[in-house]
Amino acid sequence: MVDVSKLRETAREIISREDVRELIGYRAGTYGFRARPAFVYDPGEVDQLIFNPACVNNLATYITLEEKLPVPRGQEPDLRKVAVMVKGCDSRALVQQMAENAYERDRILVIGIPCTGVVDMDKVQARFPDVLGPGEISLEGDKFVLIFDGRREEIPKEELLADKCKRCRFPTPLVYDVLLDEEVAPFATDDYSDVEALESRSQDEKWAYWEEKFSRCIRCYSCRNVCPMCYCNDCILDRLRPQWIRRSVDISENTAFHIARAYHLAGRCIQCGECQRVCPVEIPLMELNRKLYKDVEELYDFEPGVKVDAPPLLSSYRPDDPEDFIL
Amino acid sequence: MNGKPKIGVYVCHCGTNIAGTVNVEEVRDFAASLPDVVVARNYSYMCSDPGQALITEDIKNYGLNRVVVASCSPRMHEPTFRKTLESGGLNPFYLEMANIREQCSWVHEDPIAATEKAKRLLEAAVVKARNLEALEQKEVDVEPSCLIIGGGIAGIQAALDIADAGFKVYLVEKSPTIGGHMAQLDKTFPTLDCSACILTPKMVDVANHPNIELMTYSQVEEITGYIGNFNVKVRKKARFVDMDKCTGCGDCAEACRLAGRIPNEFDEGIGMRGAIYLPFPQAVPAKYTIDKENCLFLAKGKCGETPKCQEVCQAGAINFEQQDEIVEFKVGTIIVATGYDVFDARKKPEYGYGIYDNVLTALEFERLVNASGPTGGKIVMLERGKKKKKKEEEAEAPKVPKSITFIQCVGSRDKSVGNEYCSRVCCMYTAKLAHLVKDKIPDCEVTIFYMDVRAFGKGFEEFYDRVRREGVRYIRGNPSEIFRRGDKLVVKAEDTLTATPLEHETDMVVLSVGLVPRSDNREIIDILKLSQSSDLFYLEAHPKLRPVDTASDGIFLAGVCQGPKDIPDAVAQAKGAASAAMIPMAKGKVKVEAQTSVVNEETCRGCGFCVELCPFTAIELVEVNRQGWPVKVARVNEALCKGCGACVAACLSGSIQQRSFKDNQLLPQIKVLGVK
Amino acid sequence: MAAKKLSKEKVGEVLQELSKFRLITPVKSDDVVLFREIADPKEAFLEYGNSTVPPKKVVFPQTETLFRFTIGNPELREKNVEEEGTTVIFGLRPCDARAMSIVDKLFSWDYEDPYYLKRRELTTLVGMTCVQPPSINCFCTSLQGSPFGKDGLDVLLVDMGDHFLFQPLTEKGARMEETLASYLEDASPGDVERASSMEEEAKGKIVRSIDPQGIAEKLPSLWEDPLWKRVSDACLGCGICTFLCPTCHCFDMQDEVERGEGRRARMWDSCMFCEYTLHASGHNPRPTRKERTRNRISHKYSYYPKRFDVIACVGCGRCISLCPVNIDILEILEQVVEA
Amino acid sequence: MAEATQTDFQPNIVAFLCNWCSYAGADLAGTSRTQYPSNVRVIRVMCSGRVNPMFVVNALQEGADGVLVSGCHPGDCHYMQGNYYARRRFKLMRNFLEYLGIEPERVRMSWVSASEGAKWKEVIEEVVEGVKAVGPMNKFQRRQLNW
Repeated sequence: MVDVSKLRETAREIISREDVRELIGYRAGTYGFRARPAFVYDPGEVDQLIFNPACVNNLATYITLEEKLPVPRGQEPDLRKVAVMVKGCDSRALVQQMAENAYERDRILVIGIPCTGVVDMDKVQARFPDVLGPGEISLEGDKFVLIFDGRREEIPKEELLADKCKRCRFPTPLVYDVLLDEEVAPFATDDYSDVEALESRSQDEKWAYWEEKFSRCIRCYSCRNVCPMCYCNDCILDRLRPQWIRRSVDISENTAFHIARAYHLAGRCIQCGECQRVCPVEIPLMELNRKLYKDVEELYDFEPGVKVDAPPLLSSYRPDDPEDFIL
Repeated sequence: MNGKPKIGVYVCHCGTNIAGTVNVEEVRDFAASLPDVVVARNYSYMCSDPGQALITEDIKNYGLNRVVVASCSPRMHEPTFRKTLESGGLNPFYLEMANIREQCSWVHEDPIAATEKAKRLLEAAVVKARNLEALEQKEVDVEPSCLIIGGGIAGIQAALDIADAGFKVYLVEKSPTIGGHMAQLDKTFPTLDCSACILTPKMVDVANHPNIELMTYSQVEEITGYIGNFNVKVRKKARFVDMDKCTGCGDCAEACRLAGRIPNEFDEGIGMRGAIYLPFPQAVPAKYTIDKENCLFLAKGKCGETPKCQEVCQAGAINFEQQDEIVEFKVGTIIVATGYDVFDARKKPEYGYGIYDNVLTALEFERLVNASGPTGGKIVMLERGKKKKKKEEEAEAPKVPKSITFIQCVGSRDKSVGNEYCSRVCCMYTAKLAHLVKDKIPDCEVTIFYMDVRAFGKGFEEFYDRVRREGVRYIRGNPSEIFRRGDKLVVKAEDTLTATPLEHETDMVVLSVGLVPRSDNREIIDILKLSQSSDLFYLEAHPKLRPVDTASDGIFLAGVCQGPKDIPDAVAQAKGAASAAMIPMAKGKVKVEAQTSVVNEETCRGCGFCVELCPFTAIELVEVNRQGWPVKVARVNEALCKGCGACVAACLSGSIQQRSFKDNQLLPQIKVLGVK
Repeated sequence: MAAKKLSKEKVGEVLQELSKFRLITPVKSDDVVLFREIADPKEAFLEYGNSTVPPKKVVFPQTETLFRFTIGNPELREKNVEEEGTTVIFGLRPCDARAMSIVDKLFSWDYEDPYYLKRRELTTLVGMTCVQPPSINCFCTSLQGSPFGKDGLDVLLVDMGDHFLFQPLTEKGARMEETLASYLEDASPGDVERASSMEEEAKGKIVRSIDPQGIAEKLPSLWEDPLWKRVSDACLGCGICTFLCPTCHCFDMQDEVERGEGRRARMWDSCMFCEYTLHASGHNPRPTRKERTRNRISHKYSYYPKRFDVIACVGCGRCISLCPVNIDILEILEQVVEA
Repeated sequence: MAEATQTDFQPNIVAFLCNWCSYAGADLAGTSRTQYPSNVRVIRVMCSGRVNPMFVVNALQEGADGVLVSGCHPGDCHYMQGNYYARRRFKLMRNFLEYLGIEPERVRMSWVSASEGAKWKEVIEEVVEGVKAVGPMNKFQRRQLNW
């Protein structure tokens, strides 16, 4: 359990540093049990910071989402560090971003949070739809404890835990400057049974499954925008010349969109699950990402987001890569 | 720029080659109906002078700015029609071809299907042509100098040829002397001329040539640049002997406290040397070198009161303070002639090499029969590892073997050790060594175990026949094991011609080890980004037609580093590589690929995926100022880019594009060909 | 027009009857509720809170062909909306119907959009009351709406438990009553009265609110206020809040050409996208998420009411509930009020 | 698939061929007057490494029933490595499309050298047969939607 006063004290020290521009952490949300990203620019703002199992967002996204406005003539760009709080899963995004030269290590200051799991907020919402809040969630042993409106509820961890946490192999951040708590030993494994179950269906069943999902897509691009690995200045999905994917929203373009999105993450997706979390029409995007993740691991013994100096998957090869499919 | 596309389409009949199957009039009419096509014609032979004149006339009369020719394969006539455009005053890269002969009329009999396909291929060419861009065929100056890596016979020959032609040569050799493996050999097959006698004059020529700068005991550290303009960094290792002062008298070597106690690499460890040494008497340069790993003074800091060598050197050439020196220079071309290693016989433990004193590799045996070798050319039984007895004492004459057995194909044609290939020289050097044994010890019984005898070269079969007639016994069979019985070695094998298992007793076994890529092959691969073939030797650009080129322009291969070969083949290849390297140097300029990649620095995110993957190191990350922010972006060195386009497919943001194969040129083709 | 009674058991038959039109109802796709044209009454899913995707796409499709053309031929073949035929949206919520009436003002303003208006003309809206507010973030009552609201609807079905009170509200509603006459009974006398007390009860269950008074006038004065940066710091720039908003109506045009044959289509656009208002020169007057967020709020709460006398927000709460980073329009408005 | 499609269906296959090996191999098939089905339409690129895996998706969207990418045999790439990169990219894309329900018969890759005109014919025949067996692409090709 992260000690909030220690968190705030650490944050205060960090944001007081002259070489730090801003600190990105979590604060309470506006309703229910939600937490949301917090942007701290001033030591006076640190008391809003929290960490609890409602802190689902992967804040690594904000490092690459930074908006770089033209620097006025005669001025210097603000290149001070950005401090960011990351859970184990989130930290892999930082590793992968740095593996791709997105920025130098000294541009960021990483506050690592060893994590024992976060909730699936949809499950919480479904369980307590009428709670205006603010409600608090904490994890005590194998139960989530929810406190709201003067009430206290205990729910078995399994029932509210986010799916990604059920197969988390990296609870402790892989990169950090400060670690807010004791390291957490990995408590889960990943057998890809979800992917395998889908793989084993017939072609027509698989397509029927995905057609229904893709037909719901409204192309809000939240899956792309929330992704810490999607940070091209000019995404090909937006480009008009040449136009890879049309803006039209129909099953053809939606399918191509989802193929492109997932494929562009092959060997890059670090399974933070944010895309699936934010999708308003509940497209199981992680089932797409995880298929590629599984293949990449099985075929090329490659795991993204664990080593900063790993060569990019698709910019490397082994002469004996599998080629059973080649005529 | 070029404004709205005005496309001319030319449908070739190729006599009846195309028109016999494809309805060319129909194709022409279809072409005329396509957007932006201002003129469409058909003609019997577009590649003929009148055919080409149609195009140049139309360029003038219609103001064409794109040309599509539907005819044979672009691999056939693209250069022809590019020239046509040029002579019509149009940039040659405004040409697009539709292959309606090799990939249409010749492979489909049905006129309707063939005509339909021809129309579609033509339409795809038209939509691509619409987005074609003018390209510039750039030329770069070529530095009139050549770097040769490796001073064996291949490197020596290439250096002499190029230097004789008047170009500067930098010859870099890793060891203290040039000469390579050839200097270790006694006689050469099948002519039996003395290896040293034919090699050493060339070595001396190298040393004395005004156009050759010889750098021995030196290593290439870094090469950047591209054909015509390579920047080379060489490390000259400290030899702790002042090259200018050393007279090569050899007093130091005799005086060295370790004289005769360190295995001499040149003698394959059979002979001994001191810590200061000349590998062999005819070494070039004839300058001594201190081996710092073994030298007591350098390794341990103390060598008696004062180092002996320093004491005896009258020239004052010994300098323990000497440092490695980094030399940098520019060259226009590079020849890689790094040679080979012999197969490590320890990888075939069943033959007992390294266990039994008298199981030798052929190269060791070569030193044994060599008149300038450690035994003065006497073939004697070896007692390895025994402490050297005080000279003369117990002067029991070494035993002469009464029987010697050779085993061929050790480490060659052997999947179990990963070498599937034939080393090409072993059959003949084995025959040669067998002959030398018979020459020196006429009553010695010589047996050769072989799989096949490959005597394919000039004079080889004749020589093989001669050796057999000299009483050398050839047994077909691959021995399975060698073990000791008493003071004999026993070779266990099966004579596969008679299907008889046999145990063959012998005094000495010589393993005819194959040639393998150098263990340090990777160093040069990393520096020059060379490729390897599946046998791990360096890969030539084309196995038949570009055997001395590499995929990188201006870098050539000579000798065994490209694959096993004998001396005449290595020399021939060296001469080939030398003349190939001289072409750009003589011309002084070289054209570089025009269909190169180009980066949109506005959208590039600097991830470096392209940098990582480029086989030609043509892309680098550079820092640029983007609206006041320092950002990294990829940049292509057009002189290095070969135009494969692999970077384009790796770029997630589509920021790197290959000229003439840009996404906006290929996607319209897909659209046309994809639609039913 | 008098209210009628529609027994819940007859809803299936009603839908069957209505399927002679283009019938659109809430459906369940996995666990997501959205509006789709249905072929079988069984597909309708009426036991829902509110849909994730509002029914605005029925009258304002996300992608809509305007006309077709052939390259090199000046003749344009316009889309004939009439061909889509009479449409019934059955079972939408009052807030989403009210949203359509708000958007109508824009599409019938200085330029009368023939596609939208024709489709509206062809469409009859049969709404259902919210007995229970579908979401904790509902705040329709702050914006002249109600869980029993009638704005924009042709028929309101008041959920009375075992039956609906069928209230025709417009001429189209009256025609609907005729169409369905055989399934309707006379309403019991107490129903209407009971309905209005139920409405008060339902209103009382809505917990979130905002007083919009004065916001339209105040917003322009806060143009440079630091609050915009603060409230948009976490924004990802995605299109959830706008695409799922029942009143957002921005669109973009695209030409799609396939081997010489093409169409011009319009498609939803979002002011939260970075290429929205991006000029061809590369200049963008709303270069960051700060300006875009300011625009979204200002458009809804200032520009629109100034022009059309109505706030372009119905308080459905979708943008709050579905925002991945919990950007909350009510919180922003409170900050506007406090600023 | 319905029996009718198997007999009447003439698939449309878009092929990407590298200039140095496969395109030359296809040319050789022509020079040798080798007859093969006319269903394949070729786009020439310099190297199979140039082929963006999204080209496959694009071609299927446009209406192709199958896509073929063909390059040099491993170790023979004119640019040394391009075919190795292509091999990884297409393996992943092919598996991924299969996961979505796109039959792997529609996404093919081959090594055809400049001397393998005969192999080119075999490859085409196999690809065409494979696509015929799974029938026309009727999943996410561009249709006239919202018309």
